[in-house]
Amino acid sequence: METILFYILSALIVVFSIASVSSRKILRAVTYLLFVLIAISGIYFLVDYSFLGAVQLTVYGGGVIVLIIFSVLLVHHIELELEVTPIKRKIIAGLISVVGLGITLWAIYTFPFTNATNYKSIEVADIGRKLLGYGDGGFILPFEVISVLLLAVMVGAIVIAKGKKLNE
Amino acid sequence: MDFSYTILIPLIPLALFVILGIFSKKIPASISGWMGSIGLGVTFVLSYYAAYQYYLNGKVNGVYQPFIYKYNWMNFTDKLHIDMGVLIDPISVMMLVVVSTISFMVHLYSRGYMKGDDGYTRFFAYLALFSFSMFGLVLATNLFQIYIFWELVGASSFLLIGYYYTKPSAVSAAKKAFIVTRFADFGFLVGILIIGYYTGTWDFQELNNPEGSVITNWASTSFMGLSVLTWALILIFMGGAGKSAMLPFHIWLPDAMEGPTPVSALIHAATMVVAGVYLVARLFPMYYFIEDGFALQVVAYVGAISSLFAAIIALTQNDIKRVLAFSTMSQIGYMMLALGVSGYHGHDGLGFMASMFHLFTHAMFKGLLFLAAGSVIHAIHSNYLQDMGGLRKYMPITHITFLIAALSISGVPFFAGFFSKDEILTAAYENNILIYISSVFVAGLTAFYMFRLYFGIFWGKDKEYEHTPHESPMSMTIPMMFLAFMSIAGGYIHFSKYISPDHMPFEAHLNYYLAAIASTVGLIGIVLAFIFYKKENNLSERFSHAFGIFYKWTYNKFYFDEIYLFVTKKIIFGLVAKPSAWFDKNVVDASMIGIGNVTESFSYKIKGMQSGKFQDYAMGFISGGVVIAIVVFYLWIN
Amino acid sequence: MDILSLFVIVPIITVIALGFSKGLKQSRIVALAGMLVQLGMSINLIFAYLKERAVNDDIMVFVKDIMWFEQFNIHYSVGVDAISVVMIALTAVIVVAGIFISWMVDDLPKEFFISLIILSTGVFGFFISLDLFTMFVFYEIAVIPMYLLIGIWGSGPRENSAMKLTLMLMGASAVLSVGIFGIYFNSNIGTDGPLTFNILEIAQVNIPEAAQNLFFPMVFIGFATLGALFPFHTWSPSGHASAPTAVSMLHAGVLMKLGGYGVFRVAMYLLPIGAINWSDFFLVLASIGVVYGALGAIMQKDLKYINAYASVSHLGLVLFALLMFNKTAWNGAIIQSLSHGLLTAMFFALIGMVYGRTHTRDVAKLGGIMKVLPFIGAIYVITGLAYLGLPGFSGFVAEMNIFVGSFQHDDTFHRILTILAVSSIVVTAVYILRMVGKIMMGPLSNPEYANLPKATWYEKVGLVMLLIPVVIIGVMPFGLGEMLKESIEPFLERLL
Amino acid sequence: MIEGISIYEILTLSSIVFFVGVYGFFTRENLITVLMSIELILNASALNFVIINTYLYPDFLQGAVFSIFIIAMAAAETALAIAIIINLYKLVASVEVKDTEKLKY
Repeated sequence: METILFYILSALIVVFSIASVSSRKILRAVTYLLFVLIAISGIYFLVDYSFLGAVQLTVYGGGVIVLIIFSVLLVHHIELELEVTPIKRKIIAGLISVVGLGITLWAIYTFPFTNATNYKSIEVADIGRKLLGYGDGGFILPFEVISVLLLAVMVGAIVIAKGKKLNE
Repeated sequence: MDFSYTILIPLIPLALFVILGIFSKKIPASISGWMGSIGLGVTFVLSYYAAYQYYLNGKVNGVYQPFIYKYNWMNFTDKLHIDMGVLIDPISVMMLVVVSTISFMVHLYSRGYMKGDDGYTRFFAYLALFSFSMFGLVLATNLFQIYIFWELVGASSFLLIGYYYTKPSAVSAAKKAFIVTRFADFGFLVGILIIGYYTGTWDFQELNNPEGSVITNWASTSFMGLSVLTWALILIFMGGAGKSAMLPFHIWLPDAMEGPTPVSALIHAATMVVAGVYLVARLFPMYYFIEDGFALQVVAYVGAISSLFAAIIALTQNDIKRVLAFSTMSQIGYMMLALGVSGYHGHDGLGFMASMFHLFTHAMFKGLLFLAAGSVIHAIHSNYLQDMGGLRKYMPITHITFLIAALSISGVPFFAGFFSKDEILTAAYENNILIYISSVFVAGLTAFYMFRLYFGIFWGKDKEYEHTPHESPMSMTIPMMFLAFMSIAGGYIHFSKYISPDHMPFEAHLNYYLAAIASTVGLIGIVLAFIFYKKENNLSERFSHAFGIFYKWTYNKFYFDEIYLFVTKKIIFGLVAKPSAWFDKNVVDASMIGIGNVTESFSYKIKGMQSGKFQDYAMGFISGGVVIAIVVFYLWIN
Repeated sequence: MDILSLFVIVPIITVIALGFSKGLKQSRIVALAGMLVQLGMSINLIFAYLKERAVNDDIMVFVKDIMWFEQFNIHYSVGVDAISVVMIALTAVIVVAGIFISWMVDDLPKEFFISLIILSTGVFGFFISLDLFTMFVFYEIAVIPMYLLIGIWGSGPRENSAMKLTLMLMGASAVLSVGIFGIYFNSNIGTDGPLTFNILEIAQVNIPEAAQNLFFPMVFIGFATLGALFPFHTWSPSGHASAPTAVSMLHAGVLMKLGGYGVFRVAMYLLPIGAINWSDFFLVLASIGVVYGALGAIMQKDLKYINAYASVSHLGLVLFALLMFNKTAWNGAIIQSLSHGLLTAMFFALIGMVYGRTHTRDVAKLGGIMKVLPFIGAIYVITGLAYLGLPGFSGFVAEMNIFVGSFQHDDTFHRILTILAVSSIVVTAVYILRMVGKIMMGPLSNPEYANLPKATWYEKVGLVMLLIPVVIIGVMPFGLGEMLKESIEPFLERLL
Repeated sequence: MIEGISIYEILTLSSIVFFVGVYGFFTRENLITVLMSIELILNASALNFVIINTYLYPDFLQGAVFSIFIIAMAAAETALAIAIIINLYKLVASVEVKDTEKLKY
């Protein structure tokens, strides 16, 4: 059951991600991306990491995509067709990607991963403790840094987006 | 005996040159002329004293001993070095007398001739420089010292020919003289280098010793069938031929007449041009003994051909100084051929003695001819025969002295030239009949063209002159009279008592039979000239028409100048120098610039990689990463 | 303070003093004072050297060694032998003469003199260095100000010329630095000591033949480019043509000598086997340069170009003589370096004077200058005659040493090249007399030239200063020759 | 741990997503779409963190924590990038990459 689900999700992810980078209608591309992100959150759910799945859904599906759609709407007509990339460039980029993918997969498949046996699902409580733990292996400092970063980004985004007025 | 005072003979003119040269603006003309004349007067006295002392007392066991005073000037290798010093032997003393006499006379003469000229002091400075160099050359103790002074006389000749440096023809003549002789000196220098390498010495005493290792071992190394030393001697003769205006290096001498006339008398008639003869005479034992005198034969033939060639050209020239120049060349050819046919021992050395004898008498009468010509030019301000005529009435002293000199050079009996020329002809007759015949013919030609000049200047048509010519001042006529005296008296010196190749006196007698032939030929020439030129008539034109093309060739000096011009302008400049300049600009420089341009255009090409598109940069980054990954894995596998 | 380091310190002090001076008058006085001190010291050095040599048998005397950069064993190491002593004297004379010639620089005088003196600092430093690395550093110090001097104070297409000159010399020094590092990394073969840059220490080591063959051409070309080796000479004509007078003087007179000096002191001394193996090849190049430079000079129209090509020819003769591996020829090479330095500096000074008055250097446009400027004309003729090797001047002494020395090889190859080189004296006569005859003699080409200002006192002083050593070497070569030969010997021994 | 699915399959998936993102990053001409490609890349790597943590080192939580950080970073980055894009749009009236080549030369 899970296997089938995984394959379905995988197929969705691959198909939509490709569609997302090749669609010529920008709003459709954003929609395909949304599907990809949702499918990835599905995988998080499959590996019993529901907290991250939820985060993925809310932050990406809810926040980022909406942000992107807003910006698209701000700067484009909805029906705008994207410019066609030169075919030469597509081929080169495709070639690099395929070769890169090949070498990565080759590396993955030649490496003998030893699966852990003591499988257990990831609890939200554990993650909370880990994130806020200041003992051994605690992530309180990065956590705080990320908070500050988010704050800074928020302020920065406002400042930048506000920019200078055109008449200045 | 002490001859160390002879060192003063070159040093006095040197001091004069330095003083007059540095203060040429400060010293007034009147003083500088006197300074030069007095200085040269002292050397004149010293030279005659040295000659008196040496010829009277210089013999030990009947052989003239050389006296050498020298010090080391520069060391090349352990063996080779240049010494500076004085060598007193018969020929150098004889040359001292010649040079100091002519130089002194020319100094005196120039005081009158150059009067009022801007560069009066400069002129005397140059003359002093020349005298210094010439004395140094004459007194040289070794080959390299001769070469040094050889170059210096060349340079002072350059300065003196180009004395009227605002005149383009004078400048080009000066350049020509220097470059042609420099080219010949190139041969001289290579000859010196060969001698230095193969014999290990440049010292005349060692080189010329007939029993010495140099002469006995001449065959040690050979090159293209001849001994290297023969090659060296031929190359050295090349230098001598350049300075003495032998064929084919004679082209500078006629042009050198652009210089002031006293200079022509001093340098281009009496002293510097005979340096080539002196050089061969200096190395005479080497020339004679090495390879059985092969190089000496070259000297003889070059001398004979030059003398004939120059005499023919002299027939047709109209510039009186040029006639005299070709005459000089012809007479030097005589001296060369005399050396060339000479032997070494005893009476065989007649040619050598005759050559030196002729050098001496020639210096006197040719110097006189030039001074007299200068006197004429001074009076009427023209060099050309067409502008002259009937001058005997106006310039009696010049007339008489010129006549004496002309008789002397034509070999009329009882004049100096007769005796010396007769010795040369005798020597030629005894050795090489071909050269003898040519020489006799030249003697006739000489008489003819000299009297063509004489009649053309002093007789012929009575010209109307713009302002009446008048006799030159005393300062000019006194030296002329002295030289006229020498042109007669010089012949009565018994040269064979003083000068011979082996430094041993011998007895030379007049060969009356040969002398009669030569004088007759000379007289025929004079009579012919009398018929052609005594009165104004058109005989000469008819003759020149009759000879047609031959006359034209002769008049144009057999087109030697044109050939040289062609070789230098077209071949050396056009085919070598210009292409090499082009090559430098368009190949060497262009390839250096090309390297720069390629770098620049390459950077323009790869500049596109900095497209500003972050995607391109990322693409480069990722593909680089991929490539590195591939390489790493590849290495990892292996 | 040791006697040699002063040669670097005095110019530095002068430069600092120049920094505080204002205007032309002050700066030229300061520059002159500093360089006169330098000249005095260099004359003193000659006598001090002779005195020291009498009691000291080392190759180098007055040696002083200070650790500079310990990690790579780089020292500030100085010492002199007769060759460096005469080179230092030459440099001092030319720098002082150059300051006299630039007495009236009106454009940024302070900066001009500063650059000039920095340049000379590099040259002095180069001549006293015993450490390859410091030598290289001084070499670069000498080359860089050139760019500024030509680019700012030059004439004609100066930016282009300055760039060409600097790029070519920098390219050469890139090759040179590879060669120097090649020597450095082979400097402890067989001793197992630390790597060293010290010339005297490296000379004790036998660098393997393969390494010598590899690095000799690099070091040789690196230095010889500065000495205008054919075909790397093309920077010099355009560079000289654009450079201001004093810079041309200094450059042709001194800087180009660094090439020959470096070849002698580094390439041949440290890589003797490489030198022998490569000598035939470079000998051909050098003799081509001798004849080719002379022929090139015949066809030039610009006075400075004529002189630049003449320098190619004369410095070709220096390299030619160095490659002959013969004491006499080497002696000649060093005297030729001195002689050419002085004479070419005189020529450039004279050309600068003529140019400054007539504003043209075109041979075709000049004529009859001697009538108007008798002093300059007379010196021009004398310089010309000295340049073409007239006895009594230094050129003759040098050339005869070179020719006699080269002729001591008795194989056909060397003989032919020697005769080829000797033939250059004829070609030299042609272009010198053509130039002198055209511009100095003949009728005045342009009536405007009739009232040119006469030579001023500082020009006269500058010229006479240069002429005196030329005549002294030419008339009395004996002392110099002996002094040099003694120092040449240890270098020659390495090659035989 | 997903039944019947080994780590290889999931890593393959993430790699494919990653390189699709890379492809998009290279070929897209519009800044917003480029940004979307970056999201794909970030997601792929976040996925990797989680998977490797779950499959190989279930005792530790670093991978899980890091994926949270990545998502936070991605959100921040997106916000900032969109701010920049909008500002840029104001300046040059375009969000095409070719109009933003001010880095050139």
